[in-house]
Amino acid sequence: MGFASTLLVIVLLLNFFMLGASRVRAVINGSAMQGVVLGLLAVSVHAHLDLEIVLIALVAGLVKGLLIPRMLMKAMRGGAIRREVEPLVGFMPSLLLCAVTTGGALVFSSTLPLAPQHAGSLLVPTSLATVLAGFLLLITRRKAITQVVGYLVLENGIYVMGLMLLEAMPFLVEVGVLLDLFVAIFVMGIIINHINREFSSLDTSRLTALREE
Amino acid sequence: MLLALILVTPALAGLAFALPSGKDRAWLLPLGGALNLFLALAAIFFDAAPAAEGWLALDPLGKLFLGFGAVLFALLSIYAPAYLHLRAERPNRVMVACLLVFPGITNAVLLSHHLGLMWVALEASTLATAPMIYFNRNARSLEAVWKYLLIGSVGIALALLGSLFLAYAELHENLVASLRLEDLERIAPSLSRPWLRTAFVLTFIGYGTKMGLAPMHTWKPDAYGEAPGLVGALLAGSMTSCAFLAVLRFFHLCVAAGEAAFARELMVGFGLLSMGVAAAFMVKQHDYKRLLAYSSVEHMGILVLGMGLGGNATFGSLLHLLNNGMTKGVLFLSAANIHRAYATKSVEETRGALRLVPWSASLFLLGFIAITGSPPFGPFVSEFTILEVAVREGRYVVTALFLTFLLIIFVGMSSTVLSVVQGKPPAHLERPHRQESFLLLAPIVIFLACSLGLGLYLPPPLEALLREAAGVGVP
Amino acid sequence: MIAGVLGVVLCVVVLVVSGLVALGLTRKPQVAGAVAASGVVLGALLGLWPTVRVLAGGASSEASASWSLPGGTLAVGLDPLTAFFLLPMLVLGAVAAVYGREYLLLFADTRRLGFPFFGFNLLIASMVMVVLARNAVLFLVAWETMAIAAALLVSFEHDRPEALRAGWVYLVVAHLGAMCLFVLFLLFKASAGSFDFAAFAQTPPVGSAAVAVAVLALVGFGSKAGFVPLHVWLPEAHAAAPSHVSAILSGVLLKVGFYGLLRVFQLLGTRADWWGPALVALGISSALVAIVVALYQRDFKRALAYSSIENVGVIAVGLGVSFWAGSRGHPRVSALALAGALMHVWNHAVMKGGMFLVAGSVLHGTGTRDLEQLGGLSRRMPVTAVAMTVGVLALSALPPLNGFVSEWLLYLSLLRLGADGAGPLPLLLVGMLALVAALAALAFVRLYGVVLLGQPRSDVARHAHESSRWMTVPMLVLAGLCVAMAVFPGFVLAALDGVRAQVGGPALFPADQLSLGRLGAFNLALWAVVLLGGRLFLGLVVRRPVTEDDTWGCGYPEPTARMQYGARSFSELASEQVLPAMLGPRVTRVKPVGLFPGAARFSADDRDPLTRRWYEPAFARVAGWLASLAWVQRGVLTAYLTYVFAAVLAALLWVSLRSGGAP
Amino acid sequence: MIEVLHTLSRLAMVSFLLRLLLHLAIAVSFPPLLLGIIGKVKAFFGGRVGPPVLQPYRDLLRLFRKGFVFSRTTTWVFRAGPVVGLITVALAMVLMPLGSHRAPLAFGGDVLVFAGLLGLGRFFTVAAALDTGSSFEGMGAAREATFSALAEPGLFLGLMVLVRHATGASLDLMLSTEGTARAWEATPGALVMVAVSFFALLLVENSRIPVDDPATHLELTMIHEVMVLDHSGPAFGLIQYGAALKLFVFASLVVNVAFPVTTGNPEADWVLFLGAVVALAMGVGVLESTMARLRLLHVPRLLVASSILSVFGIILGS
Repeated sequence: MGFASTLLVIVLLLNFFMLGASRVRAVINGSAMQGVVLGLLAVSVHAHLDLEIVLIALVAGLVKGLLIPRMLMKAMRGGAIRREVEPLVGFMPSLLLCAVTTGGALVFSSTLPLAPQHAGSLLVPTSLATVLAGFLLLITRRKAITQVVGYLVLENGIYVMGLMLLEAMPFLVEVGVLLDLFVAIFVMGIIINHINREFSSLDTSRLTALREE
Repeated sequence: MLLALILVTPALAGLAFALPSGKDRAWLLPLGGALNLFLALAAIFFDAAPAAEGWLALDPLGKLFLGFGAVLFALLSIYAPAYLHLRAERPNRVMVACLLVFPGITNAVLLSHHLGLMWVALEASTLATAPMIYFNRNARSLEAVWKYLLIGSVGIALALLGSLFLAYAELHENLVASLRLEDLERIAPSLSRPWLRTAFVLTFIGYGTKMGLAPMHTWKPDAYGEAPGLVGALLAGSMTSCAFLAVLRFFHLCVAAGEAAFARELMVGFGLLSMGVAAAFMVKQHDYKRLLAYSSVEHMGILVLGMGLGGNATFGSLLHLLNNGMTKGVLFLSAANIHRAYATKSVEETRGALRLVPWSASLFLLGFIAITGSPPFGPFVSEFTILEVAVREGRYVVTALFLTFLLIIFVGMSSTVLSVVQGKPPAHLERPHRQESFLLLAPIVIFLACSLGLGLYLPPPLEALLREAAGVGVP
Repeated sequence: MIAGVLGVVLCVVVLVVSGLVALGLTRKPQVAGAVAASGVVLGALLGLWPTVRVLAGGASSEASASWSLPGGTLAVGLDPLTAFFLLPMLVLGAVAAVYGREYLLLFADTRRLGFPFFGFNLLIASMVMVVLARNAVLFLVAWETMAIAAALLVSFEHDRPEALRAGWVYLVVAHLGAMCLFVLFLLFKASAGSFDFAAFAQTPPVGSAAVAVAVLALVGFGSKAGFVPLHVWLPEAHAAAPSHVSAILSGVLLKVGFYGLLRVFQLLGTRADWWGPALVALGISSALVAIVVALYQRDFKRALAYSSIENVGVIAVGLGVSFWAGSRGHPRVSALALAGALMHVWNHAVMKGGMFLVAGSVLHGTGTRDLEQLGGLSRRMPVTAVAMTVGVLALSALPPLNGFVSEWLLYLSLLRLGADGAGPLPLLLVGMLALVAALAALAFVRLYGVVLLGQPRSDVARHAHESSRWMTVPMLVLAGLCVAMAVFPGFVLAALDGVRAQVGGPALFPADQLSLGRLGAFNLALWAVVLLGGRLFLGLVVRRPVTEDDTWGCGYPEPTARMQYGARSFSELASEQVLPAMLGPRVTRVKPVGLFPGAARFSADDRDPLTRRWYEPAFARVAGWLASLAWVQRGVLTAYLTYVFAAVLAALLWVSLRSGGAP
Repeated sequence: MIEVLHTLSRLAMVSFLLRLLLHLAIAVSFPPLLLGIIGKVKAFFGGRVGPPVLQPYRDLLRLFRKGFVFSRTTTWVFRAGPVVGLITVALAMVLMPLGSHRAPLAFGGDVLVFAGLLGLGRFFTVAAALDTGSSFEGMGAAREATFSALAEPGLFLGLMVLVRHATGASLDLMLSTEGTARAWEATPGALVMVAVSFFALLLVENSRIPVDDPATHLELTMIHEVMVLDHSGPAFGLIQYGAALKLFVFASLVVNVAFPVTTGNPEADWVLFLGAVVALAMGVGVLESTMARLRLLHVPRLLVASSILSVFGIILGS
């Protein structure tokens, strides 16, 4: 279990990294790294490896670690942005917030009873903390791409939760989930493209025409 | 047969993608609508057997939602070619394809007895509807679709997390972790309570986002406001009902697990909050399509409120789903006709529609009367049924809030609707400049007839189905 | 003819079917109008027979059929209470339909008439259904259909902003009332377990639920009847609606509110002590406020509408006094007051219905309802003038007309109460009622003088023309009914006996019956004497030399029509100097001052004082609060996502707190 | 035996008819005298000789011999005004007991008919004034209608006091000498209030000072007189006579309340009653001579005060 726990801590640290990074490229890279770590996690948390698990680990690592980051990189270059200038909430405060939510996740998950085989595992707190970190990215960033990364991180958190249920979940559903994720981000990518063309910017704070007066 | 329900219209979508002519393509829609309706009715009447190893099955709840969705889609598909003809300047390849995929996906949601599959289908429905919202291809619709997609995806992600929690609730008790409804319902009483509760909260908020419950409703006015009226009706009627069914599936598990009380409180709370928020934004609303969106928020609130009250209100809530869907059909489509005649959604510039487009305006007016719960239209019956339970159970605060919100909504909506429908049209639009064609009106009239019919006479087979689905007998 | 309740149901069917046919014939307004109007007349004839039979002491009848709607049964019934309200509906409905056909056809060139014809038939049909219904769901369906049909008829001329607004205000108040009724019937249901009135009567709510029911009835039905402060829809609606619809609104629809009250009180069974005083308080305040406001209205029909509120108030006072006196052991007083209230329901239907038809005729003849534009019409519209004379006298509660008879009963009840020594407070009521009646006379002599007498104040009045026979005959029919009901009050009283018994009031004492008969005879004699006196005087005029000249202008040689006392000047003394300013018009004066005065200006705002002072500011404030919530939806996606985030956190927190620590 | 009874009843009938005739004759012929008396008293105070007491009769006869002048503006309403005005007052008179002499016509609730008749008369007088289209007459009509509307509560409130001790709700029973005497015994305070209130009513309804000045020549300050400016000849005669009759009716009302004395002898009662009425008329004359007309806007205060007096009366009387 030691290896798995280390990986989980890495996942948590990457959350902080992404929230603290100002370069969009770094954020995307962080998410890519998280994706790869998650792929490794899938293999490491399970005692008996069977084909399905390996396959899913492979697909997940590929989609989250390679495919999606590449797509986002492309969109970023299209939008010609490098930095998250003036996030809605500054980097330090968002790091602090992340610390608070991570702590909260730890507390909350301690109230949830675990099955014997998962006793002592960091899976649940990591999952919740990553979900919350994804939320924080979504809430505190202006650039469309960073927000997509936020969504990706949120999904990563959920994936961590899913790892505890790999045996329980039918293969088809797992693949479906990953496919949906991919298509969702693909569609978001298309829209980012359109936003870029329409507004000549990827700054979503300009998207406030639809509002109540 | 159930598989066919999921696959036939997407297959047509493939055909639509291949067809070169936009005009011919549009006519695939009524074909798809008719096929879908035929299949759905056949499945309902002949009690189609479960398919795909029991992942797809048709229970009473499914029958109700399936039939409703099929009727709704069929009527909208009649309207669609005439509407797309009006918008001939816009390429419709993606639009038609997505429209045709849509019933297949929603059928998958309604039929699936596996919560994972249901989730996948719901997420797919979000993705399939996004291009439809972006039909107008302008900055506003782009903004709308961006918000829709992001909020919707986040919501649905939460629902996934909730589903996983549910699975863990089984695992924790050393049960086989399965997300098949039949298994879950059987072992519900022995599920781990903390996990179950958290799972319900997460899925409720997640699918509630998709339904458009406050405070997760924020995408709704934007999406409904910027999408074509046709799409608005589809979202407000069909998509929300799918999300509602998803909520219901989890709710039923809570009930089976003996954890209904907290779930009910949550639903009553969110229901009232949705009504209140909708009420606040419907007063002095300047955009009549956004008005309809807030009305949809309100009625989603009523749906979960009814479920939360329980008992006969469950029946009322399911009936309200039908009534709301039919009436929203009237409202969105007639609003679309008015929108086309005036080329603006601003209430200030839209006056005297009765003069300009008398049929659509009359239908819009009647739709408004229906949706605000006035007899003799359907929504009255269902709202009254829900209210009855609130009064009988002595929940006077709920009753008072319910009625206060309804009144505020009535005041706000009536002043907007009346000033759109009545009055003097702007001078430059004095003459009726576009004939209201039969196909643009007939579906609206049928929607209204359904809404009125359900308010005057509830066919006994339908009532039986509703009661079966609600799990309540004749009171 | 079908006797019993089914006859009336058939009447409803005929009304709806003929209305639908008329709607289908929208493109042929002439035919549509004929179909719709003859449908109403036919329906009324079908319905009259069973109605009159029940009023004449025939047996009540009920019918019921199952209805596949949650809680609904198609239960209908015809008892004296129903028949009592049914009769004016049918009579006034038929008369107004004949009048309305001609009236609406004037608009044939500019408007589509299919809906107004259909809507009128639907309005009558739904009103009939309201009083027939013996099931709450059926009742509510009919009730709201009635409200919607009426609201849409009110906004018939919706390109006029005031008509649009009138329709909106009416809809809102009607909806508020309907919501009260929802809860009212649900409270009944909660104790009876069924929505059928028969079950309601078996196990009515008790305790605080019964109080709630009564209060809701007073608000819900009271808003329909037009009690102050829920009357605000009424003047707008009556003024904006086509005149035959105004006649129905005022003559019958307001009374349906009383039907509801009486029906609910009957279903509640035991009578609470506070109903009487509550009705009296509502009634007298409505009457006083309304008549003070009626006094300075510039719009002919609005003035009539305020008078309707006043009359509704008088009816409520009568009912209240009857309840109160009944519970305090004054059966004779109770009987008189009840008879007065019930008779006033009919009397007001006839006289105010007639007056609105007159107003329609004036509007038709001149094209305006603005009193300051009218004047001198009695020369050019002689038949309308006769009908208006009768109507005005009746509404002023003056002998020898029917309005006086019912108010006579009411005053007499209070006099008896005084004679029985019932304490000073109810007796002061007499003073207030006397003030109401006197102000009503003031208001109506003003209307009469300003519309019919003097010189025309505008070109439209100068070129007014009399309406056709299709419109004048209905007016004369109602005027004739006013006279007949004044001269034969005994017949009217006999017809009220069944409903009197059903409401649970004592019968009029023989001595009072005798007095009532004598009053009828006196009225007849008064007619005879006045007509004879008039004849003699005319004889004298013929025999004496008669010179025609201009009106003596007190030395001023060239008086013009503009110099006459107008509507506002006539009421200025009363409503701006004497009566409370709070209820008066808002007057803006810019007087010429200084050596080189600027432009002087004067304007008087005669809108409803409560609307102006309470409702508009309150609505504006609430709308302001709600508008200040706009920041919630200010278009910022991150904010929206924060809401979702917050909702998740709040819900999780709530779950863990609720289940005591661990979720 | 039966014949005797018949004869007796016939005798009773004849005597009844004779008494009725006398009653009506007095009621018809006496009123103009009151105007004469008031005029005389005012002349006395003004240090003039004044017209003879019987001058009003001569004026009436003269008017009835004249022809008519009608304004071109007017319609039948203008002609109906004086006729209805007189008829209603005359019928009101028929309902009014004169001292101990019973009213010729009485039925339960006729007291309300009394008020209604006065209202009807006023309605037509006002309508006739408006029919002329003159601004002056319109002004007078508005004032008359407004003030009498405000006077109405006073009348009814006073009646409420009286009905407390009456045996029935007819004017005849409420103002009967016995009934009023009983009331004086039971609640003298209340009766004083009512009597004063009714006296104020008399001044208002008959347009006397301090409410209105019947002798003024400035139209702008008039109420009643300006309203009848356009009437001429016999029509004006009817109005003048009606005014006298109305004064007499109200004087009877006040006297009935304030002076419920009977000797038991009908003839003596007539003398007593008419004497009281004449005294009241003289009182009015004195009042008119010593007081100035109130400002127009102060009149309502007088009216409200009279109502409030009756309210006190009710409170004292119950």
